[in-house]
Amino acid sequence: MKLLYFAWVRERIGLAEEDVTPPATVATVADLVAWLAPRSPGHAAAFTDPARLRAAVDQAFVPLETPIAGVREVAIFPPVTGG
Amino acid sequence: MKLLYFAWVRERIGLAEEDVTPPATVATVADLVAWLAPRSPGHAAAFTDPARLRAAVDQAFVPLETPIAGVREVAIFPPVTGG
Amino acid sequence: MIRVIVSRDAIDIADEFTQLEQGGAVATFTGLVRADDGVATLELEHYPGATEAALTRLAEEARARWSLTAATIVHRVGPMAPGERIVFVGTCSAHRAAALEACAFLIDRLKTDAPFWKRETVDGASRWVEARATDDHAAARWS
Amino acid sequence: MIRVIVSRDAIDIADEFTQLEQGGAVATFTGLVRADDGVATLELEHYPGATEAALTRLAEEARARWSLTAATIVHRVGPMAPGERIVFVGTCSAHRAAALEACAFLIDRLKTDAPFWKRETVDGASRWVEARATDDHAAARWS
Repeated sequence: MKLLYFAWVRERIGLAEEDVTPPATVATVADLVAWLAPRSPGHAAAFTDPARLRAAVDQAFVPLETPIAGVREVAIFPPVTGG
Repeated sequence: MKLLYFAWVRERIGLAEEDVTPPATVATVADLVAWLAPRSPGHAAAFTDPARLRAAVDQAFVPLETPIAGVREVAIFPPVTGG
Repeated sequence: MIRVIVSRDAIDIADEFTQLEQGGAVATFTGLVRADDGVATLELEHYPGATEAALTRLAEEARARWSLTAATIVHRVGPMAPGERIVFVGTCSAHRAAALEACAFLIDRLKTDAPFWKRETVDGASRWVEARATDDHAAARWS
Repeated sequence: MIRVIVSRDAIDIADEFTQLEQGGAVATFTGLVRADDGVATLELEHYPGATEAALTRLAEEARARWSLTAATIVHRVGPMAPGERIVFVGTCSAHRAAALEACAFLIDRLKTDAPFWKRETVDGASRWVEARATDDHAAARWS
């Protein structure tokens, strides 16, 4: 599964993307965030407060409760501020 | 008193403007229209249906019931169609 | 800045934007001569003096009501061809909702409150355009 | 015609109008980098691919809902200076109310539905701009 990070999520983690293979117990985006947090101090800093995170699964915006079984790409980022 | 005509009112009358001195019994714009109608076949054609007319007194849009005592300029025209 | 222009000249959009851009949010409305129903030419008559005064009043009202940093109304008069710009309305504000609402207000009210008359030539026949009741309704919602 | 552009290049207003003018009524919204609160530079990050898809979906939704003849969304990315145009939204329709409403819809929804992130440099310090709850409210009124 390909992960993409944007804005301060990307900066805190220090990576724009990475490939991971989470175990089957990681069912949703929220589970994924909790599973990723201990990977590094940067991940921990980025994922401290899941309420400040938004996500896209295969490029569609989704709630963090969305299942991730079978998806190819998950993006994790702060609320958008365009326009 | 200076009268200005626009659009099909001007065309039917055949004049863009004229100077008139109505008698004191001509109190409102509506009175003025009724008083002007017999001046020529063009005036009669322009003023057949006062419901289709609009007016400005000293360049401010007003209802036809508006008094005209002391005004310098009255414009009579169809409903506007700009924009 | 209030900018009101009544002119026979074509409307230069890039120039109008340069004048309008006095804040974070710019909204505009542009009316074009319709090309789709056989109109060959459109001619705009107006009431010189009264037109500029009416447009300036409208722009001032919008500026005060929505705290605009700029408001522009440009209206062409004289003969025009299909596809040409008849009218350009622009508003600038710190906030997008103010710019958008003020722009809609200006074009709705301009349709009923400014002394312009359109004459169309269709299939060789010339006729004055009739006013539409929907314009009165659109303007009334702002008062 | 739907036109969606995500680019580092400056937005050319005259060119965008030429592309938009496909009917009688054109409404636009332009967002500028604020110059008034000490912002020295603004940098826009986005999610390549997902951004274009999100903007195209929005434009298609507006076109269907308001019977538009044209809808344009141009969004800049990368570094920008105060006063520069960040975003341009334009709609064209036979009717002015449709063009105006669709334009307001597009900019409101773009603020919440498209993956852009702003980073400002103010007084030498760089920070990510926080999302505003008012944007969610503005977007919600269209659903």
